[in-house]
Amino acid sequence: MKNVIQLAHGSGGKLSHELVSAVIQPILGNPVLDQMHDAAAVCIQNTRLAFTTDSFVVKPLFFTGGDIGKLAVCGTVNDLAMTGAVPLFLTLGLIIEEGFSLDELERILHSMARAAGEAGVQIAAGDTKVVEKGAADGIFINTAGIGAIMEGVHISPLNARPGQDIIINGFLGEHALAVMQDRHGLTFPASLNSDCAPLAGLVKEILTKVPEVAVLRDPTRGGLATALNEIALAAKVGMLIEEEALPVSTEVRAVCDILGFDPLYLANEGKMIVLSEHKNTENILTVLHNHPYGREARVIGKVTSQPAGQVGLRTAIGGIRLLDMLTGDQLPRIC
Amino acid sequence: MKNVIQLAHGSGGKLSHELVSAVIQPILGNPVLDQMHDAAAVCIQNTRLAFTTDSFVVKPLFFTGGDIGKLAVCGTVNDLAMTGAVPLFLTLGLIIEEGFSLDELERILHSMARAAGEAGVQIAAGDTKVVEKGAADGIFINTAGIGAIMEGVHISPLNARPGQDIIINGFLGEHALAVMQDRHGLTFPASLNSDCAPLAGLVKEILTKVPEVAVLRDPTRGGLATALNEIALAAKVGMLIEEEALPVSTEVRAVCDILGFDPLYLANEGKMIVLSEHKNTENILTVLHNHPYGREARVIGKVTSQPAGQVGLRTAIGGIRLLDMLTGDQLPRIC
Amino acid sequence: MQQLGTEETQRAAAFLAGEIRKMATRPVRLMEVCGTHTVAIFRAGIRQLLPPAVELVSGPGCPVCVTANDFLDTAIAYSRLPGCMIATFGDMLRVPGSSTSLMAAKSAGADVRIVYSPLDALMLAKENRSRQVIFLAVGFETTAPAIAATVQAAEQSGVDNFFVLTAHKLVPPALRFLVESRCRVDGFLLPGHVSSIIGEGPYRFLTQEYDIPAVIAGFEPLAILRAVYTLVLQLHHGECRLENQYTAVVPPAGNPVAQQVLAQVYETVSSRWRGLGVLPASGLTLTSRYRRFDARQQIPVAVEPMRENSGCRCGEVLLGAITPRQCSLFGGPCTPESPVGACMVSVEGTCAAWYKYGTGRWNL
Amino acid sequence: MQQLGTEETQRAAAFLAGEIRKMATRPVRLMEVCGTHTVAIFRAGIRQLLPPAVELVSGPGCPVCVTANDFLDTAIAYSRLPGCMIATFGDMLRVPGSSTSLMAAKSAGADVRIVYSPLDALMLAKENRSRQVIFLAVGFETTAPAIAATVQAAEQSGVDNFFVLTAHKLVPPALRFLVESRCRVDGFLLPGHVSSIIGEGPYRFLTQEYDIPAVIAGFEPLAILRAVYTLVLQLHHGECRLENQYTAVVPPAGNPVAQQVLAQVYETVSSRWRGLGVLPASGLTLTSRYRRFDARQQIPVAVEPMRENSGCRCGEVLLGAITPRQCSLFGGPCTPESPVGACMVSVEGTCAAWYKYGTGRWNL
Amino acid sequence: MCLAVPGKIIAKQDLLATVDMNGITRKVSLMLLPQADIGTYVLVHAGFAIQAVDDAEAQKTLELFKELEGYAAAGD
Amino acid sequence: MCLAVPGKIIAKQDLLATVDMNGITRKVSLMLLPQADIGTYVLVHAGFAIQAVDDAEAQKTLELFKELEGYAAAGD
Ligand code: SF4
Ligand code: SF4
Ligand SMILES: [Mg+2]
Ligand SMILES: [Mg+2]
Ligand SMILES: [Mg+2]
Ligand SMILES: [Mg+2]
Ligand SMILES: [Mg+2]
Ligand SMILES: [Mg+2]
Ligand SMILES: [Mg+2]
Ligand SMILES: [Mg+2]
Ligand SMILES: [Mg+2]
Ligand SMILES: [Mg+2]
Repeated sequence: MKNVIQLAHGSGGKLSHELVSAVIQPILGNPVLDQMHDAAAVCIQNTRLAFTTDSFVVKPLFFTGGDIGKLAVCGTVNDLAMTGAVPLFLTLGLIIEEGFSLDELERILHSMARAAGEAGVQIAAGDTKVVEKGAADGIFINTAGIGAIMEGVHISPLNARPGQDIIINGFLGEHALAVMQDRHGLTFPASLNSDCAPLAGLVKEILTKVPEVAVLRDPTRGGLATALNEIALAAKVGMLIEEEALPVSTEVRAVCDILGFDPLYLANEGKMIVLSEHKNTENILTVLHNHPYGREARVIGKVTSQPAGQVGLRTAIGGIRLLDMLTGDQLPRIC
Repeated sequence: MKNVIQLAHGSGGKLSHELVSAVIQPILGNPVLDQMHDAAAVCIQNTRLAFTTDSFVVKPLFFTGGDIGKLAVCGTVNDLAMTGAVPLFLTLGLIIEEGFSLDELERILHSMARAAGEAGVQIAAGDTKVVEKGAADGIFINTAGIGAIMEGVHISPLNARPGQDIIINGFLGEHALAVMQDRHGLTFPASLNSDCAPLAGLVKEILTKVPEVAVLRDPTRGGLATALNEIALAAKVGMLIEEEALPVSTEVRAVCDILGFDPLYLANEGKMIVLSEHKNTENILTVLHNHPYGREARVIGKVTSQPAGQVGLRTAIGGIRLLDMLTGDQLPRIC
Repeated sequence: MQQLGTEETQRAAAFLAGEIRKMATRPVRLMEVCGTHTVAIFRAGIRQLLPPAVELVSGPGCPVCVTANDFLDTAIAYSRLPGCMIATFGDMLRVPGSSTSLMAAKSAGADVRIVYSPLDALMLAKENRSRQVIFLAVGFETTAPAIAATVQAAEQSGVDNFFVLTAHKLVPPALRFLVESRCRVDGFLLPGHVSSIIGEGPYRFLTQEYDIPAVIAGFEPLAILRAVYTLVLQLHHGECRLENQYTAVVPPAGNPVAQQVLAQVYETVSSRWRGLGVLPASGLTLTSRYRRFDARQQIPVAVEPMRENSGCRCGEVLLGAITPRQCSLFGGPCTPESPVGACMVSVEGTCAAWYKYGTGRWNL
Repeated sequence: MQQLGTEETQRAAAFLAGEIRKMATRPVRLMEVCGTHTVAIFRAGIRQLLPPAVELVSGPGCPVCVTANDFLDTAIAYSRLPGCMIATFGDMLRVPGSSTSLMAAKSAGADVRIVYSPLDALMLAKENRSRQVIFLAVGFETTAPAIAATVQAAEQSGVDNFFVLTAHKLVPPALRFLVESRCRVDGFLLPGHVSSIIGEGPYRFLTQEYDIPAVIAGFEPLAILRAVYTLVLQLHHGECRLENQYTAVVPPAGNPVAQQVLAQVYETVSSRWRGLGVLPASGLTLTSRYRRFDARQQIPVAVEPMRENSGCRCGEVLLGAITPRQCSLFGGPCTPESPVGACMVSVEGTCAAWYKYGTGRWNL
Repeated sequence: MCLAVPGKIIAKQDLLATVDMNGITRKVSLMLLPQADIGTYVLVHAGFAIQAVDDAEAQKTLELFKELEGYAAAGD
Repeated sequence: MCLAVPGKIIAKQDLLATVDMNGITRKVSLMLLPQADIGTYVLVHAGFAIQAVDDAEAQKTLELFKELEGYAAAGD
């Protein structure tokens, strides 16, 4: 009875207060959270702001390389960073199924605290709802975030221009497969971890050195192919990607071969696409290669003028074909 | 197959894009949402900001006087307003169960659009997750919001001081009972509606006339009693509430008598507590009485110095007793 | 129906309180037997209007509080049986048994439904024919006839998956136990709604055998204050009468139809009261005719051995022998959020009322 | 196992493409029968390396595409039966039947599980003894032995709640139908993995009876290019041979154990192919010995009348008679997000491959 | 001990009455009070009418309180 | 038509093998290839080993491609 979340934890009464003061505050607390105001008053003068949200419903909750808590921080931090913002504050919305383990909740919150620490963000406000057994699947997490956009930085998918280099910071598809661990009887090697990471520090370093970066985007759900298409569509440019340049690990390749997946459509949680003029590429790669989240960074292609709104892939044997957006979820297949 | 949300609507691929562009954008769209950036860039120079979040898991989704969509906007707008902020932008996080009716989703989104329009806020960014059948109960909604705190306004529960008047803007407990419609075989009269309403406009009017208001709070989950206790605890003051002054409708009283509830612990979604020096009371009441959400406003008690951190209630027959926080949810009872 | 205005009420209350104060020349202990009276007294702040000499103590009149752990343990065991659904009044959900509560069992996946009426539980049985629906039949004479009538309705409609788990309690035997125990009670506020079923007769022994004045009272603050006034007045004048001040719903003979239904479906048995032990002829069980609705008889289940929470003094509290404040756990380890004994669970529980309405932990 | 480096691969590909170009003096139509070849060709951009005279057309080699609506309708009907659980390869989920898909049925609450192996479906049956687990037995000669072996395993372990709903298809009868139809095919790329089971023999009629060269090929881009080169070379020199270029996993006799299991569990029946109609001896059904695992025989279900999607030209696409671009619905009303015909559903479907990899809607 | 509220019978079919309790209505069984008719007030507990409310007696109680209040007002 | 990947048998018990496919392992049935032994490569499809991979033949194909590549390099 004591080690599970009860309905009363979310009823706004004393148990809710206890949950906040005895569990959430000691782990995530900071001067802003501790105000316990209806809404956190965050004052950032003279600053352009980025503001975003994401809900996290990943199963399993814990996977190699991360958990739903780390993901909930990194996801929103990265979305902020992708606009050239320095993430500052997050809100945290928990929807918890009656009977959920308090231990697991604490583990998740600890993980959020660590990720928030690394990303330099504070949880500024929160909300907990508990729903009846069977009305949710364990826990769902929403985070919203605000950040201050760096001075002189103007990131937008609309900035994609022909001639720009397309850079990725590392291996593809690892998050999607890490959360698929042990499904379909497959056993993955220990080396296959989610890439889940907060990229805010890395982005800040890049933008400090090269403020004129044109586009940033994190290829999460839908994968690299979808993210590239989104940019191409928005900016009405084409792209040409070199298949041989794409960083895909042997393990990811192997799972894809077995289940019939394409790694270019698999979700990443610690990856970003950088578009910038070719003259900046060396500077950007230097920063990337000196950062733990950019060691495997490389140029994977170029922005072209044609065909507008579409992405081409030059294959290993030299053919060029369309690289389309994801349609539906990838399902494991045998044919 | 076409009129239900499918897994692919949340996969980040084309159907997700379609959902956004064909359903969400036409209803909630605005220049900020239409950017379709990783995070909305909201620039509010020289302004103190309020930032908050709430998740909404109400069942039934539609009730007399509102629905989950209206609630999701009003809840966060009101939380912003309670800090003396003018709410500006919301984020919207949808967690939808596979198989959920698209019609109902649209109904909900329309309702959000209406409420957002009335409250003067824009949906600045959003996220949709779809979970497997059985992994959620229809739809859960998270909203986060930012607002600019009005100049010269410094609202905080810490501002509660002995001698201040305690004002409520209308009848208590209506939201909680409206969402309980038809449970336990009870049939409510048409006059019993949720009080769900965005209070931002009303708050702005009050603060324009009386910027020195000390405390605002919306007595939502946990009801009036819990909200008052939170303030008393935070500011280390006492309070004395007059039972006879508490606005409780005959219908709410009747349901409470039948099910053994106390209206002071029932959730409200269009109510606020205003604490201010007695000299401002007339001005505040004048604004309230001229506003549709304040017609039944009245003074319900006073801040006292003792007993610090506790709230007293002077009963109809003249006794004074403790008015405690809510413990657990109120359950219908027969004894 | 007509009602008194606020100011009229206040003036009437002030008058009664004033009269009581005038007569309170020596300490008197009055017991409100009924938990609904207890709550009304605390909610209305009646204690604060009384002089220190007039002490109100609470009796064993909260059906949740007097229900012993073994009943809860059995209900929880049933809730965990595959195929079983528990239907219960909301009151029972949070009550701790020997090691857990129905609420916790529900959180862990048991199918526990809150109903407002036993007829709603019967409806659940009709809608879930493949399940065994077990209704927790708690309550005093007010509630027992409703459940008895529901059992008869189940029989008439041929429902074979509806069961009751009985723990009914009877008020007069508890009163007799009380007055024979060593706790001094100078006067009784008798439960208005129990009386509306059983009438005045069963209380006569209080005045006739034990010389204790008693008043059948309603639940409005003013009605309670009037009853207190009447008791103080009788004691002041050395009188001893059974007075019925709730004549609007308590005819002298009670409700004969309800009494008849009760006698058809139930028979009297000895019963375990929390803290008081087993009292003879103080409970109800199904007569042999209705035995097929008896969960205990029809659905075998293994129940954990009963353990009482050590340190809890519910028994003494229920007898009015001590006030909750005299229990060392009160307000510390034992609070409504984390109750040790049943008296801290129910809104009607004496310890809960003391805690919630501040007596013993708050003074203006 | 050793592999070729990127640059070596590119040079080898360039060499083969160059040779093909040199020989492409007259138009040739080569058909890759296997959907996995189709996808590999599109993914690797092989078409873009070939001269316009060398046309690659796709055959009926995607088991999802050739499955007729009545099978899907039956599966969906089963999925809605209380107590039934459908286990299926992921491929089948999105395929439209007459009025809906399994995915939609799942969204509406049907219990549909995706498995990687038929043995996983058998495991589901063991873990859910109160359910009837129906495995959708689709696939060509590669997949059918695995399912046949699973049925034998079910028999051995005494599982009585595991069933298969068969829609297997056989490749050689379809090839014979093809070459006898009016569509011109100058050479065949034969399916490497089907061949690893059935061996070389069943294809001999192509060269011997119809004078059409054929190559059993692997799935690496270079292997496909080599097979195309070989076919073009044969045609250029007026030769006609069956060549096995996938000897690493295709022995001339195939897999005799698999063939035996297949013969024990299944027998040949005529079968409906989407768009092609019913072809004699082109499908498999359970032999009488294993009939108790046959869902159709054991579990009665009402199935809606089959309707074909009007306007869909899947049949002609599967015969190589038209390219998807020639279907007026392609890319308009029919896209992978909202497929009209099955060829637009499966990743291996010809229409889907054309759409996804851009042929017919994209040119750099 | 036992929450019960008065309500007015506004409809009745066999032993099932619709009772209006200050604007809230509910189906209530008359199995324990079979003689109750439309228009009368009954005491409702757990979905059953358990007693009829005696109007005259209720009025008497009210009069008594008014009387007391009168004493108090006079005493002021 | 039929996705199948090669993998190496790294353990075997009766007709159940553990197969390593480029670092990913899975239990694979040998019902269709009962003679396959630890250390050999097999082609895996739908949880079954459906063929043995003939190393020598695989090597031959590789050699052929190298040869072609040689022609191309020479032709440059
Ligand atoms: S305070 Fe708690 S432990 Fe003490 S008597 Fe009351 S219920 Fe029992
Ligand atoms: S494009 Fe669509 S409708 Fe046309 S043949 Fe292909 S699957 Fe059928
Ligand atoms: Mg976002
Ligand atoms: Mg994810
Ligand atoms: Mg994101
Ligand atoms: Mg993103
Ligand atoms: Mg909240
Ligand atoms: Mg909030
Ligand atoms: Mg609510
Ligand atoms: Mg709120
Ligand atoms: Mg609030
Ligand atoms: Mg998102």
